[in-house]
Amino acid sequence: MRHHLILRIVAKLLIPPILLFALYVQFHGDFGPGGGFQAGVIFGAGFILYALIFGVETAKKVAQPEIVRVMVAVGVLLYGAVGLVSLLLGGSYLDYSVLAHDPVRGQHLGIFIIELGVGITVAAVMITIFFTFASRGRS
Amino acid sequence: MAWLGLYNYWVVIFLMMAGFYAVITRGNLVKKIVGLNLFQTSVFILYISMSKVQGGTAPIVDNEFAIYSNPLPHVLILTAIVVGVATTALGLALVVRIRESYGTVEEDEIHHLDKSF
Amino acid sequence: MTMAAIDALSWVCLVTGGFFGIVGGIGLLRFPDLFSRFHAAGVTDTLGAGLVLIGLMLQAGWSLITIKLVLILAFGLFTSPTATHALAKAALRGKVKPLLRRKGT
Amino acid sequence: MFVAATTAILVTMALALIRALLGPTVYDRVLAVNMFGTKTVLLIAVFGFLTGRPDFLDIALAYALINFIAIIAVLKFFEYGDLGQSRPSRARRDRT
Amino acid sequence: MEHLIVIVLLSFLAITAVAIVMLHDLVAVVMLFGIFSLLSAVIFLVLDAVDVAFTEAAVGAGISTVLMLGTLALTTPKEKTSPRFAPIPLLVVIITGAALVYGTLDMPRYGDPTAAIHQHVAPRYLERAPRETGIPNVVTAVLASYRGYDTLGEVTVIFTAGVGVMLLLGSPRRQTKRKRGKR
Amino acid sequence: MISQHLPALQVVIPLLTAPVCLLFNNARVAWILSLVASSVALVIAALLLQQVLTVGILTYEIGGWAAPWGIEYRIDPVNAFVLLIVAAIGTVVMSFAPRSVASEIPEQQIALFYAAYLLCLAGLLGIAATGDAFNLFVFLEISSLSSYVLISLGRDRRALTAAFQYLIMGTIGATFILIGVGLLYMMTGTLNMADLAKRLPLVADTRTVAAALAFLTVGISLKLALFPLHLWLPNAYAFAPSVVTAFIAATGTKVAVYMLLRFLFTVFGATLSFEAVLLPTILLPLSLVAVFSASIVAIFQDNIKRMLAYSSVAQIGYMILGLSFVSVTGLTACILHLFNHALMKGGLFLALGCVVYQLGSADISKFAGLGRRMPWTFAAIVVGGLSLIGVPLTVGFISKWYLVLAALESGQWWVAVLVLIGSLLAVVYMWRIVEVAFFQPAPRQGSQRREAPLSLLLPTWVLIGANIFFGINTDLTVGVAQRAAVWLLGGAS
Repeated sequence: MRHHLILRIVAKLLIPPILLFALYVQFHGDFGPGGGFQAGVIFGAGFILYALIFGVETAKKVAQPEIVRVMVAVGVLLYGAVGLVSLLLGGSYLDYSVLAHDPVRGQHLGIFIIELGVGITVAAVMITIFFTFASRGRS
Repeated sequence: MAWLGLYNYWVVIFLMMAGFYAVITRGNLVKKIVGLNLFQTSVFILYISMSKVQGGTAPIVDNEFAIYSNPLPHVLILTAIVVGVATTALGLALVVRIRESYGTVEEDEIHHLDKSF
Repeated sequence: MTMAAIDALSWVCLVTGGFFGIVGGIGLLRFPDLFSRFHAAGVTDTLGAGLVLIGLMLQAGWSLITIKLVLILAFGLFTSPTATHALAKAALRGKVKPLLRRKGT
Repeated sequence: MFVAATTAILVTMALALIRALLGPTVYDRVLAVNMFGTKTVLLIAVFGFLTGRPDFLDIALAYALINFIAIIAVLKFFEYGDLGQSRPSRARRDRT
Repeated sequence: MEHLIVIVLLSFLAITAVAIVMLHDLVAVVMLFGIFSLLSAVIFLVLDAVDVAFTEAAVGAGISTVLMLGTLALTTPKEKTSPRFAPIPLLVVIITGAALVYGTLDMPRYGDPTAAIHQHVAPRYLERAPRETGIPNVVTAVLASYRGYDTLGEVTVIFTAGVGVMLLLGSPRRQTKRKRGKR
Repeated sequence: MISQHLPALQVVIPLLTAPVCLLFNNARVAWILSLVASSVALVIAALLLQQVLTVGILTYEIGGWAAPWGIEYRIDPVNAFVLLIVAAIGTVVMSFAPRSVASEIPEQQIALFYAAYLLCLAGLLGIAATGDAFNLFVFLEISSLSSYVLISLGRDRRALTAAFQYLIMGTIGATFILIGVGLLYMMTGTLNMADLAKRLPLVADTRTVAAALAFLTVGISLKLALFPLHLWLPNAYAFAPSVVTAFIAATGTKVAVYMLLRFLFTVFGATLSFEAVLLPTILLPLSLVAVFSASIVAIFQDNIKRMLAYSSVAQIGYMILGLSFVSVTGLTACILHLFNHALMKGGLFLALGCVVYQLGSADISKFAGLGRRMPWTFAAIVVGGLSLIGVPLTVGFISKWYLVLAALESGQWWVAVLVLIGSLLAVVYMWRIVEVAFFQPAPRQGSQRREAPLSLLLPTWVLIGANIFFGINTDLTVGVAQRAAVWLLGGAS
């Protein structure tokens, strides 16, 4: 969008707040509305905006497809790993209470980690999907 | 006034059927996906309608409030929305591929091409 | 300023904001061509939204809520004109001609 | 008083919806959708106050951001015929 | 007031849905679907489902619209008008709708706090979730802890979508019948 | 310590192996990982079945929350058996996979392919293991989404349209299931199946529950391709990659039949659904129509994969027929046929995979004279075909036998006659293959066509051999199926 000067500048201004807001939603989900999924989508949307304005090839330099692809897997594995750890610590699968001495703290910790896993996977998948759609030329 | 308590559900059913109709009658594949989304979103509204409690408020516990709406349907629908997006993304990816190999996204033209093939 | 004055002021803001919103809506519906509709939507959108948000801010007092409202307002002030501007530009490039005269005049 | 504001916003939404249905050009629809989006943000904000839970403003904030992205995507689609490139593609011009 | 808002919004939704089904301009359909999504998110909010509203807002208005436009950019933006009347699908739809309406007749009334759904499992969540998990947002607590396994499934679904899209569109296309070569 | 966590590990291991495949992004590593994950799943399933048969039902509270509040895995004889079928087919198919996949799928996509396969496996296992109605929906979607993708990877472009059609039909089905589950939840306030079963009788005569039953049945019928709703299946099976066809044909619809069994018998309870809504009067005729119409259509197919796909629709008809008798013998027949059909269709589609690997096509016109050039492959097809027909000493006979017994037991001797006539139709379409492959001369120029490599033949013959083994040694299958049937009808196991 070379000739859209205003758009480019406004987008540059907006993208940092969008990403910050995504982090806020990620970590504030325990107290208000929001959580990993919403945060992931908003985070991904930030990159989508960047790719829309500056072109997908430029965006790929920022979010390299190989790294994004790894992130897609990392989120799920993080989630699953919490389950396996709680299993090894003597609880049943995904029983966060055993993660810390105090069950409530354990729950809190577990929820924090799995929400992070959700957020990572969702953001990475959203970016991947958009990039694959957008970089496919018309026939 | 008893029927008023069901009015919401009936409108939601109308929405669902509009989406369902679009899915099964429209020949355009993108339109089918949109119809599918319509159908699913209306089912979500059905679920959320049943979670509402008269005079209740959002289930974020706070000392000021005593009555909360039912949180469980919300949880289910959060998951279902995600499933819906995933389906949409896959369906659209398929549409793109179909367009690339057939040159069209109209169902009857695709059938025609397959027959003559 | 007393509480009552702030309350009244916020009411005024909310009502005028709502009024501007409706005016913008009518303009969007009634204006004859695309570009005048941009005008109706763009101007009153910002003004109406701004007034309503200011009205809410006055209700909320000094708190996190006000900060969020300010953020929403700031975003609105950035994005709404940008979107309208970009849309108008796109429409011009997309060969939608502005209506310079009414038919018959 | 929130009631009055809510009503006004709902009326505006209705007007914007009619414009979105009527068209006639796609740009009209985009404009209407944009307006609808900003009014939704307002409605959510006002509704939060109406029910006494204004901490839901996060959603309004998210909307304000997301709505913008959707509109930019539409614009890019119109002008470039494509979401990925950074300059207009030829193919778009060929089509009617 | 809440009731009134819901009824008005539902009417908007119904109008939008009809328009989506009728229109042939797919760009307009996508735009209206964006409106549909916005409206349903507001309904979720009014019905106290804030987290759902948030998700629908982020997904429906943002991601879905962008994806659909991306698809239209790769296909065609006009639906071929086929004015054939399809009686059998219509019949199927009417029967399905009638079955649902029949099903509603014995439902608890909208918002009725004595309904079974509000008596059995949910009250325990509302009572004990904040204490057991230390999280005031009961939806997050149920989502992440009580029904955390569903959420693992949810992440897997998204992961599946990512894998699927990569499989379908990730590799360069096989038929090379490009009309505009890179010259 | 591990043994008590088996129900969770059953599903979680394949599920978490999928992202690992993506991380490595190497075809060979991905294959090894999937083979290992499938075999581990098989071992776990065998252990679970053994535990269930000795100890009784197993429950596992995921997340440590008690049943109606948390999600529970509940393994009883029925789903232990289904888990075993799915995991076993998965393992055999994976040992078949590497060559076949390498010949049909581009190199750089193979790792992703295995990831999708593992997700599909995890989804199917998850459906079978869970005791929670909504969790079932989630895992159903995992398996469905991955199978749409897997099907679309076929080389023919019609694979894409087939996958799309399946996606539309499957999503409508899943949404119907979602509506059904929602209505049930609305009336009872719970999602746990055991809890639902307890609470449903209180509201059994409401119209809402009837609607829920209708939506669940229709939704699941879409997934299992019951007669008027089967339109997605033939194309999907015909154009998918060989490995995918073998896996999905042998497991996907079976798990859907299991879902129907689970909802009709465990959740609604035999009395409620069958006496109140008279499902037998709807399901029984539909299943017979399915058997006949699909068998007749199968006779006229020129693509053998498509022919066998129609045959699958017919076989699903037999399963639903067994179910609709609502008797121990009928259910035994249904569950037995579920297992047996997985064996025969798995074996047949793998044998076809060998053919496609050598020929690049499954068109009957290319089969001329192949019987002598590929003797082992075609011997497998013949044995599988005999099993499909229901000749004694094969598994097909056992399930047909119980089906006929159930029909006679219920006094509907004409149904028994129809079952036998249906088998004759299977003779007709299988004979077409035999005729072309063995009695038509081979074309001159096709001399380079040889027998398929051992690495493909061996897994094929494992399944075909199982057809004969379980046809002669019926203790295990019939024993488990009977216990499962008794369990479903409410008796103690």
